[in-house]
Amino acid sequence: MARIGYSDEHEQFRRTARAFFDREHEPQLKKFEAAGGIDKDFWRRAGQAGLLGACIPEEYGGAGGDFTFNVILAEELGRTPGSATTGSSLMADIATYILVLHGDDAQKQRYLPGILAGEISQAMPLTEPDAGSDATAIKTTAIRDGDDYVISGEKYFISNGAGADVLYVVAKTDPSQRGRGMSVIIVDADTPGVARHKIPMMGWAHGDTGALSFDDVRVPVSNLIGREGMAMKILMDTFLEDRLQIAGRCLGAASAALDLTLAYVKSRMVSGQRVFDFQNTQFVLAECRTDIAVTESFLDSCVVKFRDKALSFDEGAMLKLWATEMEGRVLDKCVQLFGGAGLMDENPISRMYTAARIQRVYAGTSELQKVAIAKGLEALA
Amino acid sequence: MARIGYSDEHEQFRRTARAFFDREHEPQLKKFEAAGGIDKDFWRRAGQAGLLGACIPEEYGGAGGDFTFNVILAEELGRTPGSATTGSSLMADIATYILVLHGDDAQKQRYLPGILAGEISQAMPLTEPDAGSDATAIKTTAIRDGDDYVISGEKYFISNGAGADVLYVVAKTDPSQRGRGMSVIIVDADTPGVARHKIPMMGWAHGDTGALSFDDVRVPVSNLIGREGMAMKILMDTFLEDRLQIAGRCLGAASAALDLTLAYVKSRMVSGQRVFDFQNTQFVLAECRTDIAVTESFLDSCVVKFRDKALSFDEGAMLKLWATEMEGRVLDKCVQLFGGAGLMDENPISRMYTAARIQRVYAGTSELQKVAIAKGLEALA
Amino acid sequence: MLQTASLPAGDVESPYGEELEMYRETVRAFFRREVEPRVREFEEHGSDRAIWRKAGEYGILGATIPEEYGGAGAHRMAIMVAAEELGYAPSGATMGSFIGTDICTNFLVDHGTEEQKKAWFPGILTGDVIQAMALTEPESGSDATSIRTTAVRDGDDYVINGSKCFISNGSKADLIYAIVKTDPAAKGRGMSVILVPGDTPGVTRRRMITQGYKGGDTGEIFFDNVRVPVSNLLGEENKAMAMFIPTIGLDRMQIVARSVGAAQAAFELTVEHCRNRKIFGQRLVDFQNTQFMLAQMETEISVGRAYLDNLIRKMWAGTLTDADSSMAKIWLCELEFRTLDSCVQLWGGNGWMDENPISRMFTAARVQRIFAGATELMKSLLGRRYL
Amino acid sequence: MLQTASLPAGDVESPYGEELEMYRETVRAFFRREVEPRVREFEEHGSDRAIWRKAGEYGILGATIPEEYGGAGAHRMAIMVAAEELGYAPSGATMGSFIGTDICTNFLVDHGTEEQKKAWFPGILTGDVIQAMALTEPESGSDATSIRTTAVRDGDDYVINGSKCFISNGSKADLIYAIVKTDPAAKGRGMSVILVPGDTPGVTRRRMITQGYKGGDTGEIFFDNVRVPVSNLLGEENKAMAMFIPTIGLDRMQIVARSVGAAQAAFELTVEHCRNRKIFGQRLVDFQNTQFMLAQMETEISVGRAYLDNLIRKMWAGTLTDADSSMAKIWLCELEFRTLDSCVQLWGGNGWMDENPISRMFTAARVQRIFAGATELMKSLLGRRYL
Repeated sequence: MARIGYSDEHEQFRRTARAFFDREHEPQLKKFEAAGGIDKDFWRRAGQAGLLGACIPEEYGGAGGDFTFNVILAEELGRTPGSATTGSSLMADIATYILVLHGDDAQKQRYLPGILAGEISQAMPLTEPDAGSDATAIKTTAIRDGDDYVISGEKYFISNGAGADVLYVVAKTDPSQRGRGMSVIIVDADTPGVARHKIPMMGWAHGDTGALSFDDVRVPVSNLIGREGMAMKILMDTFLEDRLQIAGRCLGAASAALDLTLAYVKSRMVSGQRVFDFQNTQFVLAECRTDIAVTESFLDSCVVKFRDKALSFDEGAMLKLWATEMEGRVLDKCVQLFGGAGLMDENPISRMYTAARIQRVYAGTSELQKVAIAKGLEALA
Repeated sequence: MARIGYSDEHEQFRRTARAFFDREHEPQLKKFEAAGGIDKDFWRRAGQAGLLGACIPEEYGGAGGDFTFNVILAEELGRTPGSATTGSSLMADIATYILVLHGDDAQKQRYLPGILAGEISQAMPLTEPDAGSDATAIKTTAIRDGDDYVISGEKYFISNGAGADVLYVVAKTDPSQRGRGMSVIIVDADTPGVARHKIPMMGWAHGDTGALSFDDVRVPVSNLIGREGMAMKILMDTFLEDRLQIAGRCLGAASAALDLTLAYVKSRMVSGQRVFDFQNTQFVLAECRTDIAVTESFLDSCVVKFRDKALSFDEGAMLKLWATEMEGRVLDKCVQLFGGAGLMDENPISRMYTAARIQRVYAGTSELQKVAIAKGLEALA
Repeated sequence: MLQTASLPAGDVESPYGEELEMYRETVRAFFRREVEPRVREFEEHGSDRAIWRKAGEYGILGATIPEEYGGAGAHRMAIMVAAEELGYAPSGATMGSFIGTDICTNFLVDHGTEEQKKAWFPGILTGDVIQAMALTEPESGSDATSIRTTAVRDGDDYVINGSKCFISNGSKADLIYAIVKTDPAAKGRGMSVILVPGDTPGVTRRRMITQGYKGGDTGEIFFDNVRVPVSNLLGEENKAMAMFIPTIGLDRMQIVARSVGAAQAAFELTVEHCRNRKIFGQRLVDFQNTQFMLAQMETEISVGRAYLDNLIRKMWAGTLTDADSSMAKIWLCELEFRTLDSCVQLWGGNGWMDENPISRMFTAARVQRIFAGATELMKSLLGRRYL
Repeated sequence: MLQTASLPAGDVESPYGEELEMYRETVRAFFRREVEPRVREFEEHGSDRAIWRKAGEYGILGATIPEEYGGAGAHRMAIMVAAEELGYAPSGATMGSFIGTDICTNFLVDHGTEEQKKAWFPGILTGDVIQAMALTEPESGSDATSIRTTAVRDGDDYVINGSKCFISNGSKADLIYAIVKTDPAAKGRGMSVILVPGDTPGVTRRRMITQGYKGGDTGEIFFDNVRVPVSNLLGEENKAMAMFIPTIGLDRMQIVARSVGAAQAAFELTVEHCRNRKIFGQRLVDFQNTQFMLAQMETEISVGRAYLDNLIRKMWAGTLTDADSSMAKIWLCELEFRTLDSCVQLWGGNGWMDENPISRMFTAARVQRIFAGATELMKSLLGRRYL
């Protein structure tokens, strides 16, 4: 069914992205698994295909596209069953955005070409073991010492954290304050004092969710993004983008799951008929399809509103809440229709199911989205 | 939040409709209750306000608008708490559509001016006690006798059935056949042999859902709409319109319920705080608001697609399924937040809740919508 | 009929015992023979005194009144049995709380003076005296101690002022158990129960129209300088809360019992319907979706029945905790609701016609999740224990 | 610890009786002392033989083997207790079906020849002999009679060909109970059980990687002209189905018991977490939403516990019906799933880290609604009764 809000250029990008994942990701999954995740080569190919840095301005060699391209990339990544194994990977353009919006020219010149080419991958260490949804409770500090910052602390649960080349570390430059004392500082991952490893997770068996420690890591003050104390503002500027991207992945994953399940139930025979022929199967799949169609409309209308700068924070929260819960519902039903086969990890649906659980938790739990939505309700007449 | 897909003209019509219901419906509710339902005068005023016959061509005195106007009218009717008491009322433009699309010039000249003015109200007796969702199982017959049809049978569960001036009776002109033997015949309600009464229902205490009997009712063959055997085609031509209209009402009712509930929980004190201040209240309302926002997007995108003739039957079925279930979820949560007060019939929320239950049942149960959606899934690769 | 976890359960011993099962048979017969045939009439005009007297004739009122006063001296669990049957009778959806007034009777049994008992028991037994417990007020809700109705001592009288709402049998009651503040400064420790005959000057009432319970009686009661002798005080002055607290569990449990009865009845009616109703040339029960919905309902009802039986055993053993009755209130009332919602769906359009018991049972079901402690209140009470 | 409907329930008599409660203590101690400390190791490399032998030392294997053969001669309900504890132990989510092999043992107890018993019982008791019931095949599923593996008589041997999948302990088993067609023309009436030592030539296996159960063993087994003496036939030829049918209920019920154990453990861990975790300056348990989620879980678990206890009593009484075990399978496995989902949500990001037991328990929970008869199959079986 035709979608509303996408230009021909967008649709062309979608085809490119889908072809890329079909060619460079799915057939390589065994290789990625053996290597414990996607490799540099994959990033480079993504760069060559023009998938990275959609938002980078033309003056820095980018396409200068609108954020819709990143939502499309997210949806197509989600639609790739293998991404349930390899994790967030290409979804690093939130970091690129920060650089584009708030970096100075020197910083941009230094990193953007590599980002575009897939030579430089990024991560944004914000979350800490004791500061999840409440970002202002972080304890990592960056203390000014001459022309350097000296950074110390622990980061946890960081997408691409163990493999990224560049880290946008969120730290307290003024530990006496909460949100207003936080800054974003670029740290090259090979700086002395940075240690990191992957964390074993329920899903994304070969994804990269990292734990990092910073032990007196010294970087020049020129690595500060924007001004001191500006971290919360910088983060808020990507708030809606992040939610749009997550919703895109949820929608892609749910759609892919439905496709896989449809194919399975139409081929699998039980008691002399196709599993598809049972009324319960049809009703359950009809529910899934409806849930997906509704979510697609909601995402697309949010994309349009975002382009028109008319998307509110409330709506972003509703989108995150809705799309992640939808993915959970759909994946659960799909696994059930696969029966025993759906629980074997050889079967993509099994990994997609397990990977889906995090969506309702990270980037603000469902509960936090509700808190945000309720703030909007308080304001209503 | 701004909606996508409505022109200024549409939004103007929405304001007109809302003002009309605020003025002519809500304040009159006690009067309608005393009279057992809305009266002729209400219809006339609706006609004067320009709400009726939005789709009637200009050559017959109408505005020749697209169906979007009727969806707006439906949504605003749903948003009127009192409509939970008085029922479907103005939602008769499906019948008008049939006349416009399939009636001959004489029939149009005869009825359209009265419809526009609110002098003539319409009903479409299709359903029978033993033929609900399966329309082709009807038993009412219309047997040709010279230049007349002689109609006999029972109709049940007919919106506006007890009060309408004109009935579009669906009957078998060829009882030996199922769907292909069915025709639509206009019967003026005062024709001898027509008997009818209202049925007491769970909701719509003063609505008009009628039981009709036709005992050798004789009408001229010129009252046939279209050709003999064409009923199913005629009905299918309004299939999507009907679903859009119902979804509009569901959305309107859920939105109104949320507004009423918000106002209540912000004023009601429990244990020294507003009910709104409890986290559970806020989370439940956040869920409601999200459910409504998602459904609004879905309806609006279906409206746009319908205008572009790109809305499929599957999508129509998904819309009906989704919107009616959404209304049920939201109303249930709202009543719960009202507590005991929400169960007193003096409180609109109580009546809105009770009235909502039918939406998942009539015009094709949720189960039948799933059957339709599953047919689409069968066709997918 | 289908062999299901019926009431009483077929293959598991009744937790009520033989005597109360006999009481159940009587209550069931009363509803089947006397209430059901008149249900349309009650829907339209409300219940009348004749049906109360008929209940008296069947001997089902005031079951807990001791034998020395002419009662059956039944165990308090009788109210649970009556509640299950009130739920199980399709006409119960029309009648509202109706006969479940033994929460009142028990007050009189436990705290009444000899004089009070002699004055009221005979009428309660015959159905001539309808009772109502008047506690809730517009501005009090879950917090009973915030009521504002006062009774001020004036010579040998109390003078009562205030208003009550959502009172079961409130517009008809002949005997009102008015819960009042006799010491307004003392909050919970200043509350008393005073017996107010319904015809006392200054008492006015209004029947409230509720969702469901069209033949029931939920009323508002207004006390405007109502004067009653101090001998109408029930129990001790300022001790109302101490009298109340032990009854809360039983009150919740009878609501819960009603839910289980109603879910069972709705399920049985719906299985029958699905066997008879034809659509697209098949019986409704032949569709897999129908079978799955019925299986889901039967499963939940069986779980609910086992759970309730377990709680009843705890009640006999005196080990039922507040947490138990809170959890029961949450889960079994939600069970009834889910079941009724599914039943209406399977009945289709007919399930929306009030001529059909399923329609009325659905509408009546909604209040169960709200009164006698809404789900949210129950969760709040449970929640404190996790802190 | 919170006073909840714990295992065994505090204020209600255990439906298992004292002896089996002692067995429970032993199983619990085994998991706590021996399995839990090694759980990361099992996650990574699978379980090993040492842990089986340790289980043998604790005396928890082959509990139903009669005393004359060195066993404890425990009642069959022992498997229910073991299953509850397998669920209740957080490490159970890693270990998969593991020690729940007495469905096999019971086959040998009931149908084995003296020679077979003497050959295998000692090893079962010590943990040296791991057993596997090899029934399911890629193309059979819920319909056991459609299996294709055959055993053809050739002189004094059977020659077995075919393949099995989704077999618990399949890749390790020393003793395989191969369910085969000895008379392929006769469908269900041509099936037999043949004991196949795991090291017989022609037997190959493959461990399947499952969602959850990372240290568990779910395997495929291939029989390629596997030759065993006819004396390895268990019970009578072609009577496999008659041997099976009486065990189906118990097999389902042990899955169900595991669900209740797991839900209880997850709830307890989560209450603890909510008390310790701080967010926005408050404890997580201080938020109303948290309390309401916990209250919902506790309510459902209490309902589930009462329901399970009721079914256990029916098992003792021999009155448990097929419908009962189907309904239990539906409801209690769904209960576990809902509970685990809510728990992960309250654990937040930590609940997604496999270092955390809640994460592993969530992943392990999903299969419960599928194996030993998926919810849909249970509903189909129940559904036939409404026709």
